[in-house]
Amino acid sequence: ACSGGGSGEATSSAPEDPSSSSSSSASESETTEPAATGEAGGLIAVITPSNSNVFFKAEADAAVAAAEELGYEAQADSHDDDPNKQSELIDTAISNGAVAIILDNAGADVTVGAVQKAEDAGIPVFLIDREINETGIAKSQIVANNSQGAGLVGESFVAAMEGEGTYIELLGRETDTNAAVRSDAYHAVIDQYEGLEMVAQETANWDQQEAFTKVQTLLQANPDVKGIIAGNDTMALGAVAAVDAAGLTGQVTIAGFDGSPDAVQAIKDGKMLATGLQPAVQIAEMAVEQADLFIRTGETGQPEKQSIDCVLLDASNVDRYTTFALED
Amino acid sequence: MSAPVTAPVTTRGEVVMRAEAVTKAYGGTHALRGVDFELRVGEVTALIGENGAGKSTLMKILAGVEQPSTGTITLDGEPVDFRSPTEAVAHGVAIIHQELNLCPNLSIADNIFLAREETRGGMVDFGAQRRAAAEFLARLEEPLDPTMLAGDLRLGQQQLVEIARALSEDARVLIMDEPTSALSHAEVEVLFRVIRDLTSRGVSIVYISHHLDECLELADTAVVLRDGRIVAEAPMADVDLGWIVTQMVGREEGDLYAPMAHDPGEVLLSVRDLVVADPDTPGRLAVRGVSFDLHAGEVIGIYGLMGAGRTELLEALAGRNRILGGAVELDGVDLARKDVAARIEEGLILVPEDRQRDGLVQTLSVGANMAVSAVTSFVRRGFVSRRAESAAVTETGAKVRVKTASFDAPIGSLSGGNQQKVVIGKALLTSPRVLVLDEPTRGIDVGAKADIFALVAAQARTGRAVLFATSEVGEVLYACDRILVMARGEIVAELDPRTTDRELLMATADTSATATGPAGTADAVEAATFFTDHPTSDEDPR
Amino acid sequence: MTTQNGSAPVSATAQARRRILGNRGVGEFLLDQRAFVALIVLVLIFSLMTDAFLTPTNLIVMTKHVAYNAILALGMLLVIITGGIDLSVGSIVGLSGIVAGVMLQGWELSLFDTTAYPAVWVVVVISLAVGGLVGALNGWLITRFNVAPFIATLGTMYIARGAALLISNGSTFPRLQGEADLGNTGFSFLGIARPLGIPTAIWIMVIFAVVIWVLATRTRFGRHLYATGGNERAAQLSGVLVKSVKMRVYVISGLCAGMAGLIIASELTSAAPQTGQSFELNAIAAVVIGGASLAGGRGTVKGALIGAFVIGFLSDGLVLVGVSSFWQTVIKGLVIVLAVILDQSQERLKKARAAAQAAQSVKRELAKSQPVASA
Amino acid sequence: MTTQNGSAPVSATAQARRRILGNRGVGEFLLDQRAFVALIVLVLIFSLMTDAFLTPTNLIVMTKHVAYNAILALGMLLVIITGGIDLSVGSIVGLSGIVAGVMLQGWELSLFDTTAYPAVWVVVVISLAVGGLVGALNGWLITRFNVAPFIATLGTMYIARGAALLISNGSTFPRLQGEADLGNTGFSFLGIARPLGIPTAIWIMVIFAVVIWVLATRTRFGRHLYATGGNERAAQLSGVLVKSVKMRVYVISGLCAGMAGLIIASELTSAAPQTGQSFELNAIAAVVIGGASLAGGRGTVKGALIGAFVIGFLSDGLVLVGVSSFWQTVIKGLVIVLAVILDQSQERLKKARAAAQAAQSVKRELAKSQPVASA
Ligand SMILES: Nc1ncnc2c1ncn2[C@@H]1O[C@H](COP(=O)(O)OP(=O)(O)OP(=O)(O)O)[C@@H](O)[C@H]1O
Ligand SMILES: Nc1ncnc2c1ncn2[C@@H]1O[C@H](COP(=O)(O)OP(=O)(O)OP(=O)(O)O)[C@@H](O)[C@H]1O
Ligand SMILES: O[C@@H]1[C@H](O)[C@H](O)CO[C@H]1O
Ligand SMILES: [Mg+2]
Ligand SMILES: [Mg+2]
Repeated sequence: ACSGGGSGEATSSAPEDPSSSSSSSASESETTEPAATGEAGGLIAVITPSNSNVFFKAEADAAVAAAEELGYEAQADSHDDDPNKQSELIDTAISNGAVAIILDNAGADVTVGAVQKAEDAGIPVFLIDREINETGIAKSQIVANNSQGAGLVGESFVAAMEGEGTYIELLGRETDTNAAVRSDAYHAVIDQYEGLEMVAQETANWDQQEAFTKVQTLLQANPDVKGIIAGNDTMALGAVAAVDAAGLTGQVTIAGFDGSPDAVQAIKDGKMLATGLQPAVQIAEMAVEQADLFIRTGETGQPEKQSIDCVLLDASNVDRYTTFALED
Repeated sequence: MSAPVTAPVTTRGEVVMRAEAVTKAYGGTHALRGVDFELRVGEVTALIGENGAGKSTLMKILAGVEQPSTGTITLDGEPVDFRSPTEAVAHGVAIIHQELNLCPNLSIADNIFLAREETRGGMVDFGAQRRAAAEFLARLEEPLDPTMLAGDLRLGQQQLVEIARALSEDARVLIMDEPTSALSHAEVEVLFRVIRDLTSRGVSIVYISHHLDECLELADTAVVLRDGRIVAEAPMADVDLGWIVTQMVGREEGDLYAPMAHDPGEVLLSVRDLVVADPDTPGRLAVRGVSFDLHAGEVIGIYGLMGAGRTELLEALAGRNRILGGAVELDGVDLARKDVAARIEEGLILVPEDRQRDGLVQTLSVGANMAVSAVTSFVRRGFVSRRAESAAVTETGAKVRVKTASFDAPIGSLSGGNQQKVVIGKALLTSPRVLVLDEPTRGIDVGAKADIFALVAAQARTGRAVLFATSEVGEVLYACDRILVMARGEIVAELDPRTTDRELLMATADTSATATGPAGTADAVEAATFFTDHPTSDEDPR
Repeated sequence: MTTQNGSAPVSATAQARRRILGNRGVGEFLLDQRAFVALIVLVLIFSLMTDAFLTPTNLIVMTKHVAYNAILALGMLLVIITGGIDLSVGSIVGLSGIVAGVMLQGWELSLFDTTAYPAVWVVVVISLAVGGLVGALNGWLITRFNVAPFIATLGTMYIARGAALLISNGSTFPRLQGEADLGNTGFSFLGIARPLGIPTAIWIMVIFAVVIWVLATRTRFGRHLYATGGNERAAQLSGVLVKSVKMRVYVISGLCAGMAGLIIASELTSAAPQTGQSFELNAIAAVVIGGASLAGGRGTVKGALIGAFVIGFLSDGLVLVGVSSFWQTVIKGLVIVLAVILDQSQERLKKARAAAQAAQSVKRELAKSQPVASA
Repeated sequence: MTTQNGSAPVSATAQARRRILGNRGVGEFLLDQRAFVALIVLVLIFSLMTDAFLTPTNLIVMTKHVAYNAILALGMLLVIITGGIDLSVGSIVGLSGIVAGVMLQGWELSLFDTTAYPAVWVVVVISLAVGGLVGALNGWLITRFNVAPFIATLGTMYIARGAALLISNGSTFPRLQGEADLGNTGFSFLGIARPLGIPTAIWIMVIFAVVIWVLATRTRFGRHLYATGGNERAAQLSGVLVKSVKMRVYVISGLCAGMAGLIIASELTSAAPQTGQSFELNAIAAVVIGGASLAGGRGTVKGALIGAFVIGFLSDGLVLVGVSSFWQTVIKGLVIVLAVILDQSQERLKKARAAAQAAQSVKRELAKSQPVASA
């Protein structure tokens, strides 16, 4: 159905028949200097970490929709945070003659080689959500400003805690740089207050059920805990359930990150304080737009690293929320 | 064929291997209690004893499979301490185990040379192994293709492969623990010739068999083991069957055999034109149009040579083999479409030929094994009544005379023969109307055989019917009302035991079978089972 | 004669000792109850390390965490006793939660152009049925086509997970508490309620344990179960309906997994399609730590429960004590390995004791026979 | 007599047919080669669906993807032939990559207060050795303590994964291409180079396959391997050093996994501790699709390779064709199940044919006896 059609001219300096670009490109190390302009059309591969997490799902859906809107074919796959699978999916995208790859990657370091491989094959890569530790390979790296957003969440958290009390921090998957960035930003704010004491820091691997179990256990050791700050919303929701189960609803301040619909609902229900809204939909759409621009003009017109500020979502503005975006 | 390495010693009759004051205890069970046992160069020593007497245990110790609790083993006068069978083989001591030990997924040749592969340039020399294996098989007059998988062979053929392996080990001391339990007369004869050939070259042999006639025919010395002690030892020339039985059992042989009751009634099981495929050989029919009636109170013996199709027939009756054609009715009920469980329910149960594979659940206790077919009858208000179960098990266990420390003991702790009794007990516990037995006395000692046939007779007397397959002439002649002779999947003759003698019987089975396999030698020294030594027959079996 | 002091009154402690130990040595007793001992050791260590461990509320919380795995382990136990294995339980957990989720959120019946809001009991029954159905599929593949259980359930593991993803389209179903208007409240009962102060999950675990214990030890099915696992051919010839036994154990395992999925969804008041990933490994580990043999024919309800407690208390304890998550992984592996090594050491010890006993009795017999000979 | 047309010249196609099929029917031939047939069917379907599938470069890319799994499957094959299973291979993949990574990044020897930069061959040898070591640990647990392979390797799966996480502290080691100054370049050879136009990974797969094929079919070790899996007790009584056989297969499996880990790390020029998660399932599936029996004693190198190709081509093909990832999961499960069902159907077909043949011969015989009777 989706043979490697599309126009490869935009991305490859060699003037070759578009349909054969897939077979020859893999072995040739082409420069990625934009040369000619091309037309919209062809396959855009959208690769995200998981197909069963609302955040990534929203991201992927938005990218696919935007790509189809602009006249491309689009296909979403997930690498399950497995760098090897990610590398294979990129190989396959190359074989498939994709004209661009939109990638939410499986690790800041392990992804470098894979992105390089795609670029070498003449396929521009546009990173979303997570950065890699290398510049000059991907065409753009559009991420939410995790540091800024987490700073906002941290401030909101501190304010709700009134600057004192004990709290628990739930960390994301240790192999994901966003986990560390957010944690650092939280602490940059929270650690200024001596009255706030972190009694436990546990990783819950971005997972709701794991967060639930761990918080339930940690609440046993720290029954008087006043707050829980989580690296993302799935974990925050696990914490909400655990706090509910302990009958502490309303007594524990819970904050998360992502701005997922379920978290928004929890904020509405008064079970969660706040979350940092990552404009996932916007980021995905931007990536596709820039890909389209690049394919047609050879330029994205943007610097490689772009960071989109997050918005703090709390009771004051949740009503304006639409999936991973805020209406003006 | 490589000639057996004849011992560095010695003259015929000199002691080559000796066990001194050997004891072996498994927990509280004493399998051996201070045994002194000698083996002489170029002689066959028959080791005789009831089930559980300790024969296999003693042999496993000689062959390095087990280590004695106390006592010493000497070889050529030197004390040896084998920690493994490999060490024993390296010293020239080989064993053929009572239970089969082949790898079903390997070829005959691979099995024969397992762990002693012939290599060339680091690689296995399959050609050489194949040729050598073919020679060993030829020596046993069983011209099988050495590339056949062991798992595709029938029991007797597997036993021959085991024998071939033992031969290939070039042993000076060869232990045979019931090597003939699955062999036909003809094959036994061949084996005897091979054994005589071996002894003439100075190989010493221990021969264990519950076919006492074989021992009488073959052995130079008889050693009788009872309850872990040697109770008698004598040159074979000086003793007869009666003596052996008396020594073995510790009582006079007179009460060993209870006469059958012959009082057939209505037809219970009716078999018509039964056709059954051979499950192992595609395209071959194992049973081709068998018909007979089994009456209430009747005992039918099915006699035949190996491969005659008896096992397939019985398994088809029991529901294990698919019936291709014909009809089976039990008391008017069509069994053909019922599964094993339903047939047991209807009152037909099989005691299978291979107890390890088909008879026993190795992870269960003795009692649980006996109870498994009859659990339904112990169910009270939906739950299994342990009281009812253990009462029934105890009663039946005593009936079949299982020798066990307790009914909670693991089944693996029983001797081979006692395990067989458990399988029979399991069938009896279902109170079958038709009891089907396939080689029920395989590995069973003389006393127990009598017990079992007494049980069979008792079953028949209560209006039940018994159908059993056997390769032993004596059993069919004395334990049944009618004899069906099977060959090549057909019933070739129906004989009346009262008007038949062993020559006629064997000839009937043999001549009909000549087309399919190597014929039994007509002048075979006939099998003398314990029945020949029935008080009414005074002839000296030698 | 010097050792004869039988007339001296046996001390009370000695008596108690005998009552508990029977005629086993202390070492053997400990090994016999090794899984239990492992549990006690864990509890001791963690109680020493943190006060929060040995409190009634924490014990209840931990037991609740044990509950899902224990319920899975009970189903897995039956499967393992038959010599099988069920890798699909983790996926069934996810699937049953999603099925419950889709119905509680409003089941769009496009055919009738309506959205149905089934009552909670209907939801529970249907979700369990879905679990049982996947189990039946396993059983069918295994009995009808004679497929190795490992591979059949590996296949259904992917199929059930894919089905959960397809149904949910990759998203979660939140707010499963239901709405009074729609008449579908009450789902929280399974995961959140605490009848008599004990979470429902624990009650369910207890009920499942009792039922499966009765099944395994007191019924005809139980006998057939153990026989099937010990020697399938022999069991079949003994009249055991081997295929039906197997079919039933996979269905039961599927039902158990379905129940675990419902409890988790209820607890989180939301259902996610990826829930339950790699739960099968914990369930298998629990059963094996509890002394079952993967070769079939052996295993007890008590053992599987204790195994589940060992695994559950271990992971909660490590979190409480604050061990790093990397070490948690390592320690979990070590405990699994140690537990089964203990299992085997028990066999060794038994053998050693038997040998010692044998030597003893041989000596005794020799001593006995001497005087007889001289008499 | 009417059927006697033997004198008519047999057509060439018929001859060719006979040469290929022997005296089997077409159906039976297809089933005999079912894994291969499954592969061909996959290739056909995908080629029809997308032009991008059957291109030389894509075939090379896909074969390279197959290579890691094939290498794991080769080690797993030996383990499975002995009747064991190795769940730790996925973790070993991660661990060996991390070990290579830590060394290529500069190995801090705190004792000497220096950072060592071992040459690439040293790195490769040490990383493989670590894989072999975990394998040896598996072998030791299994042979020394008689622990079920499933559970022993489940334990080491956690231990090895934890070790990888501890060594790397959860982060990745990037830029493994090395630096000329430090004398540690060349690591890219394993994953990126293409001697004679073919990626090194494929060469390694071929070499491993040939070596393991020779081992399994031509050496004493090979015979002992199959004997151990076929009947362990018999093998042991025959003098096969069963424990040493088992020890060796786990070490080989560990080495294979170590090699796969190195290839992946080289290809990504960085090592991540979570690499290899659930690879074991793919390896096991490949071996079983290739006709091996998890009960032991049966399995071939050719089969395992074809199995790896089926799985690899399937997942790449589904992505190429653009099947949604949810359906990919479902289809993978279906293919696993179908492949093993086919395996069993083969047995059935054989039996059915045999029965039909037998019924034929009965009829013939009966027909024969009739005229005789009337004569
Ligand atoms: N592994 C074991 N554990 C416990 N008891 C055993 C074990 N092996 C044998 N025994 C016991 O030792 C005794 C002798 O058994 P053995 O197998 O040597 O008898 P046997 O003379 O060969 O009998 P059979 O003629 O039935 O083969 C029996 O009472 C048996 O129950
Ligand atoms: N001529 C033959 N050539 C090869 N195999 C044969 C032949 N005759 C019979 N067989 C084998 O013998 C088996 C059928 O015999 P079966 O085992 O039923 O005989 P039996 O009379 O019960 O003898 P036993 O049980 O003592 O071996 C089949 O498995 C078949 O493969
Ligand atoms: O930014 C994303 C989201 O926060 C997600 O929930 C987990 O992975 C992170 O990388
Ligand atoms: Mg014996
Ligand atoms: Mg037979």
